[in-house]
Amino acid sequence: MGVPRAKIPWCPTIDYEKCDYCMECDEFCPHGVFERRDDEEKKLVVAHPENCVVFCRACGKTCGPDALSFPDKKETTDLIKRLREEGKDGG
Amino acid sequence: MEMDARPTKVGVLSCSGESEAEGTITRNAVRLVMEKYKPGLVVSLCLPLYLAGDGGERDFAKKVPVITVDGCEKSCARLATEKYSGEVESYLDVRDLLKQWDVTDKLSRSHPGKLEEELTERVAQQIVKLVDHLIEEGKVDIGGEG
Amino acid sequence: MADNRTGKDPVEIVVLPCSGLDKEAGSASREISLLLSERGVPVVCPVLYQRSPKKYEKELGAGRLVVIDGCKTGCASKLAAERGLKIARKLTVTEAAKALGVKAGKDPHLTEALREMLPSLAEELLASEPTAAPTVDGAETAFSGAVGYREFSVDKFLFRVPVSGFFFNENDCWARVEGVRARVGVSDYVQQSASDVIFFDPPAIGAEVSIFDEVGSLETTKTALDIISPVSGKVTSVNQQVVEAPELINEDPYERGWAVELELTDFESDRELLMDCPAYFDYLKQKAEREHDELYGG
Amino acid sequence: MVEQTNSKKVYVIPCSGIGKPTASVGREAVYRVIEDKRPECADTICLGLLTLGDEETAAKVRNSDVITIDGCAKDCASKNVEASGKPPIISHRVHDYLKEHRDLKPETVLDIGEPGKKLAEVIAEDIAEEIDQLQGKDTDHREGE
Repeated sequence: MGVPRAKIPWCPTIDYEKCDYCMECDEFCPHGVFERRDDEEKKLVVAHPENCVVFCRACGKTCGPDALSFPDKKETTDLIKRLREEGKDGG
Repeated sequence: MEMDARPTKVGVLSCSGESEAEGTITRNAVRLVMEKYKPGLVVSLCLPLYLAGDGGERDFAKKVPVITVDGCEKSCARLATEKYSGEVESYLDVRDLLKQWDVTDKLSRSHPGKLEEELTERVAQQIVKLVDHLIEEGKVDIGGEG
Repeated sequence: MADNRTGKDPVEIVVLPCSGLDKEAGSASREISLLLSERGVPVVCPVLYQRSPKKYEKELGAGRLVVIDGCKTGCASKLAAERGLKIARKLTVTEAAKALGVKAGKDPHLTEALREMLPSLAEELLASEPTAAPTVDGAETAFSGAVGYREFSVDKFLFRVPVSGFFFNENDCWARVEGVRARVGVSDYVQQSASDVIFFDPPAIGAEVSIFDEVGSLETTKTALDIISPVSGKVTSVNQQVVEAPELINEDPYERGWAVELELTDFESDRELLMDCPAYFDYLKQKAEREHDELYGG
Repeated sequence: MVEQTNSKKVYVIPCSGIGKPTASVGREAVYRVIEDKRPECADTICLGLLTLGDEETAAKVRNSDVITIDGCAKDCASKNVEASGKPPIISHRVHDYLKEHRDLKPETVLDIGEPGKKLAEVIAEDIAEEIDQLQGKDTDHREGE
């Protein structure tokens, strides 16, 4: 969208109070956003947020305990538009 | 079968074999190779889709080396490939293999048990051998895929 | 209500106005429906319709529904949506007035500036063909132009992308734009990687959507996914054929398999965040080559 | 009381898909019909053989009633049967059953799992009844035998 992906804060956030490590989201996501840490306290982490497709929330739908949340779409769109403006003037 | 850029995939076409027990073994063996032994390298093709499909199967089969695995002497997979796509690199006939392995028990097409699973595994190994042979002959480039 | 039906043969539409009594736009909505009734158009009283829907069954069944909302709250279109009515044409008085440089007032008094534009608005509703696909078979002149395609293949999978007229977001959803309207659907890549669609849960008609909001969701034999709208607008209709036979999305993802139609509200700025056909073709080619294992899910 | 039944065999043909679990369900349903439910009057053929134009197989299809069950919208089974000379008398799609039983999604190609097996059972029951109707057998009477 004309803005480097790294500048767009879009990825799932895991609520570890709710998450029961069913790993449905990791099995679902074809872009490898999640990574499993079997030996650590948090068994699942968002290791590659940059792989997450902006505005996609599909993994959230697979989450039974509803432990995945995302940034607000409207705010993200406005941020992208602002970054594009800056990109044009800052040039 | 020389090609401009070396292909990075091998097409494996199994017969559909719905009416024969060897068909079930053939289909499962090809699926096993694709999912477990050579993921990303072996692409399974589907015979009736040759006709009913949008041409994607036929065009693909022309661009890559194809191995056919048939369940019986009718050799549908091999004949179809020769008819619709072109030369077959190598082929297997599972009924023939079972004879070589002196398998005489009655096999089930619908409820594959321990014996059928064992035979599926052995057929899968045979397919892997043929694929490795293609790699050794340099007919397929697995450099990129890894 | 004047009963002198004019000589003009009654145009087969039926009008459902909002009955807003608090603002000028509501009064204008009522006034337009009176003008239409003088031309033989049956008018559905929204309050009576709420209490006894049976009363208007005949009219609503016969004509194509025209909804007049005074303002963006859209009570009339919400009522129609709740009753599952198919809206053929919609007018929002505050929007129409704004387009003509008039600002509708805060109190119900009808100013001269607004009153004098009402006949032309009524005329427009009578004359123009419906904005949305009026019937199930979608015999709709818009969006019926032939679509040319470019193709590329990855392994045995063939991917098609239209040559022009479509805009895409990175979620592989498209918007086909014609004038102030757009149809939204999913690309050939989605229907191949998600596999066969077995359910399409449509959005509510009349729903306000901004770019990247969800407009309905799909369930396939493999997964479930949302249709992420590449454009902002208001949902004017939903493809009933796809609701009944979702596999249409697999068979013809860009044309007969369209999912939702919207009346655009902000396309100029939406456009900046979208890819046109050539850009999406390149984007998809890289994506398909990178993620083709996903196509083999079993 | 012997009924006048048309005892000709009915061929029940699944698609040969090996890429989709729904195709495996179609096959499972066909095996349940021709091995468990109506073994004496139903059988199947290899779709590949038919696709290749094998005369013996084509003759079987032409001279009997055929029911197909396809695993996806490409409809390879019904298309290939039709291409051999006579369209199937009844054609099913696993999807239509999935729409009625949203919870019975098959798991994988190699193992459709419990939900897949239940779905295959539902399809097999329907096809068994259709065979009885095609053969002029009154299903209630048939259960009573």
